Amino acid sequence: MASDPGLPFEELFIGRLKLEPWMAIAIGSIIAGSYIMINQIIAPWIERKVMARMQGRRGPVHVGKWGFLQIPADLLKMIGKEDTRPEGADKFGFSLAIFLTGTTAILSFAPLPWGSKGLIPGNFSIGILYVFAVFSIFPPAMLVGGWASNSKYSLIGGFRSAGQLIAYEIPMFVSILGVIAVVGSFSLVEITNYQMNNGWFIGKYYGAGLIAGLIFFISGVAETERVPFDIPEAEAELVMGPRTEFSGWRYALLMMTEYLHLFINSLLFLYLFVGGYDIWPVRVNNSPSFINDFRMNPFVQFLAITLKVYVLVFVAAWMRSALARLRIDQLLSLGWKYMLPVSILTLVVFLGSKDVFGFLIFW
Amino acid sequence: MIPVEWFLTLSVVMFVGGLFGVLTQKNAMRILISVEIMLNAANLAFMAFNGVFYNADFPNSFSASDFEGWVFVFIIIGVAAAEAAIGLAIFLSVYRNFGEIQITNIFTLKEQEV
Amino acid sequence: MELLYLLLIPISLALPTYLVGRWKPEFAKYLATLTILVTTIYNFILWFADFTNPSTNYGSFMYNYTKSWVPSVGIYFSVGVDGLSMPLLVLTQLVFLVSVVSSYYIKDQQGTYYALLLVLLTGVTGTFIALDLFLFYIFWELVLVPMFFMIHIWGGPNRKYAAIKFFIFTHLASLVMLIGLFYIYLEAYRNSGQMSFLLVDLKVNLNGVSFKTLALIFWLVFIGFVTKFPQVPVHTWLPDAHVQAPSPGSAILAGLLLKMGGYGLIRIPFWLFADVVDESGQHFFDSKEGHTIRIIIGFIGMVSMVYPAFIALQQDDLKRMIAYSSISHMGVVLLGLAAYNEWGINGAMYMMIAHGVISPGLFLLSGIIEHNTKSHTRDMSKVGGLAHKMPFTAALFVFMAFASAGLPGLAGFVSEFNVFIGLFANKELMASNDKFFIFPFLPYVIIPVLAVLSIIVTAGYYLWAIQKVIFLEQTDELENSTPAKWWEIQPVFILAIFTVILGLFPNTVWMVLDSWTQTILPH
Amino acid sequence: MVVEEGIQVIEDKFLINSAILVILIPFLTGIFLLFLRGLEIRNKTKFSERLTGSIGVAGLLGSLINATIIIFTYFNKYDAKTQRVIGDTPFVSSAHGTFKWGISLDPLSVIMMFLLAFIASVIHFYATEYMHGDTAYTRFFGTLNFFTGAMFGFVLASNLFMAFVFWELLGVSSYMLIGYYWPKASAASAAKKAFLYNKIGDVSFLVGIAYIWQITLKAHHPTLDYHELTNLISNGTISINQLWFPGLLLFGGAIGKSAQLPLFGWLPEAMEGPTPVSALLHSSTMVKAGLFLLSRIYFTFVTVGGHYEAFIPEGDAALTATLITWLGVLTALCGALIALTATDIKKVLAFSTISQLGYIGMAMGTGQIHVGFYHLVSHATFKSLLFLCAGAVIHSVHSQEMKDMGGLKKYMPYTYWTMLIGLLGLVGFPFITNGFYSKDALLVAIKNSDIPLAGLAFTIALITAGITAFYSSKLFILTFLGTPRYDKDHVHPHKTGIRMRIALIILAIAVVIESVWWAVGSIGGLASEKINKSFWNFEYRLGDLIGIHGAPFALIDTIPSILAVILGISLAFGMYFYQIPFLISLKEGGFIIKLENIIANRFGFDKLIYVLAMGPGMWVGSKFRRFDEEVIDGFIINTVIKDGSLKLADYSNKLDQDGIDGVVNGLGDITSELGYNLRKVQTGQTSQYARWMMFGLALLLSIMTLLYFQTFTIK
Amino acid sequence: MISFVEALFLVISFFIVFCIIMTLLVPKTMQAAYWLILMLTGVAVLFLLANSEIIFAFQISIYAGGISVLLLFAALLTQHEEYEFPRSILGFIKVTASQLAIFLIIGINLLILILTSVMSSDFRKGTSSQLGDTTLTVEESFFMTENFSVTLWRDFGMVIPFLAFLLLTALLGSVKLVIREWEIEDLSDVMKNRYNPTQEVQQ
Repeated sequence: MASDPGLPFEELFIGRLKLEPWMAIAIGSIIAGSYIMINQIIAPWIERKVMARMQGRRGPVHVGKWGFLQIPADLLKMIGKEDTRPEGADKFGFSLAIFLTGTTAILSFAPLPWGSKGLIPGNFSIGILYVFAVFSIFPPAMLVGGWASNSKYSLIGGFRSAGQLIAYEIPMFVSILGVIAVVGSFSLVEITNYQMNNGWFIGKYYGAGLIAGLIFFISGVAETERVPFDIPEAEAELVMGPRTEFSGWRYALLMMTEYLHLFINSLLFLYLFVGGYDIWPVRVNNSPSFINDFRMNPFVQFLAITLKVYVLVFVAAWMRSALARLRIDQLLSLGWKYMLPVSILTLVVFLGSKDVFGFLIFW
Repeated sequence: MIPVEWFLTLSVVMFVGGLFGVLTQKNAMRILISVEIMLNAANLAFMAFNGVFYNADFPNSFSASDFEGWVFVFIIIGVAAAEAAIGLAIFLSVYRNFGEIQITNIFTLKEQEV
Repeated sequence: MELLYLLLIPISLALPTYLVGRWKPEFAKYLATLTILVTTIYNFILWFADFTNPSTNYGSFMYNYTKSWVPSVGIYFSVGVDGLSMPLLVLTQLVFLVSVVSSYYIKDQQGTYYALLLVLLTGVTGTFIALDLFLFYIFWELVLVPMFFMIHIWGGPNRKYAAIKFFIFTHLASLVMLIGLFYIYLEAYRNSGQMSFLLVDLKVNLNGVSFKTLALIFWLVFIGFVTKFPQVPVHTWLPDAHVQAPSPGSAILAGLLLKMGGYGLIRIPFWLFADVVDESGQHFFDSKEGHTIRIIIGFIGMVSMVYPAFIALQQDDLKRMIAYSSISHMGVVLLGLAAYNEWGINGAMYMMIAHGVISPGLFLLSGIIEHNTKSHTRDMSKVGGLAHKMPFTAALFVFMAFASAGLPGLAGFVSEFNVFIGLFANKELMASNDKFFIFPFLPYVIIPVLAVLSIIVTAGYYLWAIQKVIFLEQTDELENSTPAKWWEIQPVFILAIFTVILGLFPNTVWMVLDSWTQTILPH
Repeated sequence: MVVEEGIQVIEDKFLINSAILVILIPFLTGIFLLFLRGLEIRNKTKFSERLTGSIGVAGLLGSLINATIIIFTYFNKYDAKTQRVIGDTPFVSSAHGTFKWGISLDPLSVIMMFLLAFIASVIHFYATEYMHGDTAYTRFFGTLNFFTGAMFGFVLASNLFMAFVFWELLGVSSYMLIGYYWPKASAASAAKKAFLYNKIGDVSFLVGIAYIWQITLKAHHPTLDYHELTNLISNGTISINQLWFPGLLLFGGAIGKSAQLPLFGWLPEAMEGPTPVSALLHSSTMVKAGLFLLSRIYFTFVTVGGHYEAFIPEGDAALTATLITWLGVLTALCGALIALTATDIKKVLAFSTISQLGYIGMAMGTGQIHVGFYHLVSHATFKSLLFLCAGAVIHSVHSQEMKDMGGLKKYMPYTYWTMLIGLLGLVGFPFITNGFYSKDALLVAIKNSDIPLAGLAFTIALITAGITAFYSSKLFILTFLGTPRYDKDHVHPHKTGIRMRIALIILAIAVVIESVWWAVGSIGGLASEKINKSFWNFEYRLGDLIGIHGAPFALIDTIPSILAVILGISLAFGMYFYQIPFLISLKEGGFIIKLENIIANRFGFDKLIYVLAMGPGMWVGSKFRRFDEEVIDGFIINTVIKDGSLKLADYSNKLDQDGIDGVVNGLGDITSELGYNLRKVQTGQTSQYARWMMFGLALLLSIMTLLYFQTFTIK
Repeated sequence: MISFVEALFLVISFFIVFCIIMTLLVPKTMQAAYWLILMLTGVAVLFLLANSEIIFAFQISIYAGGISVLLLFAALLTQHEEYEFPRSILGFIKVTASQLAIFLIIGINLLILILTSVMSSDFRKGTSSQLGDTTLTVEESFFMTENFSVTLWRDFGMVIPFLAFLLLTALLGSVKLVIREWEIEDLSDVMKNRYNPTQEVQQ
């Protein structure tokens, strides 16, 4: 049951402008890319503002209106800074790490739809699996980065971050197995349409959806090494973990990937559990018609997903200023001993539900 | 359309590259890496032949679908993962006992000098 | 009878020049020049007598003189000349005249030198006019001996290695060629029952031989000719031989010995197999085997055009650079043959003549430069600003370099232009898009494209050489160099005049070549 | 549908002979002068400059007279629209297709020849005084005559083969002229660079010819003749969709020669040559050769429509047209931008030439061949005038840098006024200059051509017009107006020599005549229809002759270009003459400086070509040389053959000794040794086992392939 | 001439061959490991060219993600002196002459065998493979992924449990081998002095 939407802005690009399909995809991904880049400027700004407010200070004000241009100013400063490479570092490995982290962060935005009829840069049949595949390149990149920068701190940081990433990939994936099994397809567009028709997963299956969502979000935060879990980057002990030796534009790129990961993690959580670009939690067939055509309009869907993402960015900033850092053994034991079994449990509940084995009459 | 010969030529080149790696490298880790290359060569060949043998001219073609090329690749990837895990574990234990994993210096499985 | 004079006068006067040389060295010089002058004038008379009216058919042999030599096996002493060999014969006389005059600088053992020169002249003339395979092979081997001694005795510092390498290379290859020749002889005998080495008989008797054996013969003979007419895999003897040979010797080597390879390649396979037709009426070189052969020799031609051009960019020794450039020009000849249409083959033959006129000039010039530098070096980095001290030599070097780089209005351009037209106009080379095993992905059009691009590289290294050697400030090497003496510069001047004549009025020679090619091309 | 089918070929012996004379006279005088130079060198004397100079100018005057005879007889005796005079003799004749020497007199070639003859003779006259006192005086005039002969040959050629021959002769003569001061290292390398850039173009030209020959051969009518090719197209034997690719390749040749975008690096360096050479070769004649070639082979990328504008067929042929246009536009823009940053007066003019060439290329691409030709004519006149004035200025200030000029107005009045006329022409000052009408026709042509994104091309062309206005007025101010910046004691600017002044005046008069003629033609054309169709309206008349008609002249079309020109001039005057602080700060702003040095090194094209051509060339060369010496010589010959044969020799003699006495008692211990050796095989080395296994596999595989070949023959 | 997809294939195959050469020739093992990662991603993109997105995902996640981390960890944890091939071409040929010969023989024979068998006409008719077919629409690529999982479960049902058990045993086995239950004493003497170097300094 392949979903209807094929290419980005299908009827606009293909219908009216009669562009080639590949051209439509190219322009779609350019728009999506620039949209993400703009968000890269807004998200860290919001985070710094929110964190500052929470710690009783005003955050960046000097550059631009309300300090709005602080992030681009940082970016320019970093790009201007001298790009040093430690002596004895492995030349190619050093830039390969940067290359891999950078590209994986950006590539993983391809399958994320910004509205069912509107902008779908790459409607792959393996949407979420593609994101995880691209995400799985991150640990080796960290290891190579750590090893290549030829310093003890970055090597240990590399070990720790690789260990943490692998540890939290498993619960992250298992927790969404349920969602995929219910919807029957990897494509995010399919999942969101399903949630539009039968309600968001977060509220379904008697709380199992909520728990699976939480586990997914927490392991997402761990994946992206955000505060409660940023052991590899623990300022006190390991300076910046595998990223210590990168300076200048490389550091800017790594900062960008950090926020990109934050974005991907929150977007995935939204698409899989909170109904993606769907503005109204109630199912399509029992919510009033004017709301339906309101939520079906591609532009509204686009706005919806953006607003939701910024809610989660606020939550991330909130976590950053509120929570303390875990020790490495607590982190790993939480990951393997608690998160994994609970996510398998939610998987069992998901699979047991009527939708998957509904054809077995006794439900 | 890419002709099948090209895929096959590439897979042969990769296979022979991996083979060359296995034969010449002295370090166990490097040999495992070259074996990975040879496995990928096999994957490529399977991918190239996917869906080729399912057609009317081959009356006795046993498979009902034309994706068994992919299934084989799927299996190989699984097996390769298992093999890598076990191989590296063995290397670690060998490393622990011999202090190094240079296969030229580890030859206890040898016929004793008379 | 006429050709006998050309053949016998030099060989008969070789011994007397040696004796005169022992008695009074200068006289040997004059005697040799005199003999060669006589044969050249006689040759030009023959040319203007019979080879100027466009109506005669130059496909058939003229001045034919056959006498049976060893009747039991069918070996004849037969000489004759046709559209292909006459221009080369005239070229031989011209180049020998030029090199004899420019070897006046040799002081030690002049007698032997000029004697060897005359023997060499006989060998080369014999190869071009022999109409009997066996006789052809004798003259082919005869050429090696004097050349070997010339390099070995009067050569440069590392002459022993170069001489031996030159000898082994060409000798081994000609042995392989001998097998090929015998194979032709036996196939013709088995096919027709007539035992004869005569080219004319072989051409008839070979009709009906299977194309597979013809292909094998072609490859055997091809290896023999290709090493002499150096193509890439077997070319390394040429740069060493040229660098170490005395400049007149290397002029003859470049001017003529390379052409013997080309002549043999056109005469034995292309001319001999021209009338062989298989049952479906297809000529040999249009059939499937012929097609593969043409693609392979096209590829070899292209490689030996591009590969030495790039190496020449890197050379510091002037003579070595010119040697590599002459390999690259010989690549054009092979490409012409691979095209197998009238422009290709005419262009190839015309290239042999044009290169035969230009490259001896370049070699003699580099010889002049070497003799006038303080430490007898030819390194382009050391020798600079020649124009200041030796303006005529500099002007001629620039002229010859541009001729060799294929400036229109000069001989090189006509042949290169026609070979490329032939290559692009050739249906098999251009149209076929089934890939061949050499490069399974790229279609054949890569051969002409890469060949054409190498023209830029040729222009590049010639200009770079001109800039380093001729222009810029004068280096200390040329302190006490005086403008070149008459006998050094005049021969090159004659060659320059011939380049201009062949460049502006090619039709005189082209008409002869074209009438010959029409006879061998299938219509 | 090509308008050519109405053309009638005429054999007029008198015209053809005079055309041959036009080509031959400069060649003969050139060669004669070079011969004189030979005599000079041999007996260390120097012929009087009057003699050699007058021989050179005489050669040119001869061809000028012949050219005028031809142009008048041709246009009066024959109806230029439908009749062409063509005569040719075989050069290389093989059975199927012959390459011919051929002269073709048709409107384009005749006008171009006359223009060339006029400008060349004026420049020769100018050079007789400019080169005064130079040691190699005779060689200069020899090569300059040789060049003009080659240029005539190229212009009058009736087929692509002859065009190619003279095309390369142009390259060689430009090499000799740029390298005139050959002891100077920069001149020698500039000459080499110019020749190599042209050679790249020539190679693509050659491949284009070979393609056309192949296509026509397939149509059983092999020819390279322009006239015959147009006939073949008009009667349908070959279609334009086959010819677009050779057209592109020929345009490749034009890029090399007429310094279009990627390959324009050589033109600024060509300024190393003496100024008359720059005036003749590198502004008015030689660089125009490529674009003239485009106008000769327009049938490869344009099907000429009868009425309003030329159709550019969609599909492949459109690609060539779009490429030519867009390359032209970008060259114009780049040329103008770099001209902004140039400080050397000749470099500014060189870059402005590149930009104007881009303009002409743009017009040719849109299919308005006559508009391109129109601007080509006007540009030739005023640009050669500008170069000559620059020569005069350099002669009096003894330096080419604009920073040590200034205030020369009162010392050199003639040059001042002639330079002003020339610059007005270049700028295209509204209504009074020939540049204005030809540039306006250009802009109209690009605006309503159906090249994709024509609007954008029009705006870029407009911006370039503005920038042209800016840098020409900047040049004018820095040299003539303002305060003198040269150090007084050394430099005494003097009035230009008498003969140079005459040359300047003649050319200035030519520009004025053209301006008046075209002004009357265009403005008059608006008023009465008769003038519009008559001889006066040069653009319409030219189009009518060739069979392509563009949009008629309309005032509203000129408004945007007028505004651009006025803006450019006022900005330049504000910035340089009145030194307005705001504008100065604009010029010195950080971002502008950064932009400036990007533009200054020519957008990195030279570096790009160096990196692409020289770098890999050398690398590949060294790799081949290493391979050649190390592997072929080193490995195959020395190790395999030499050592191999030596080893073989000593092995055979060892075998020989052991063989005789070893046979009998050897058998016994062989078995035991065999056993011992076999045991050694179990070395315990895993890689050893792997190698044996692989050896077995290799054996197996080779057997399989041999078997395979036996049973299956390749289908 | 060559189509875009074929050109893309050529580029990727050259990239892959380049990575392989680098993996073999590069001095350090870690470098060889990350060149391997690049090669694996190259092969994954080739799978994309063969229109199988799911296999692309498997390849990237398991090979380039999982196994490469394993390799990197193992390379870091084991200590080994880096063996480097001699720099000049001749030295390289001398050192690897015998393997080079085997390597060439096998390579050429394999190539000839496969290519001739593939080129033989009866095989040619059968190719229905969608290698490099760029005309597939989004629906068809969805269909491909679904159909693959259907084939996997219906025709090759036994594969999943087989793989599950294999991976489980591998997991447990490797953990058993690697886990550190031994004491330093029963290490080999070479390792002993590495972990707690004896007081007197080794000469």
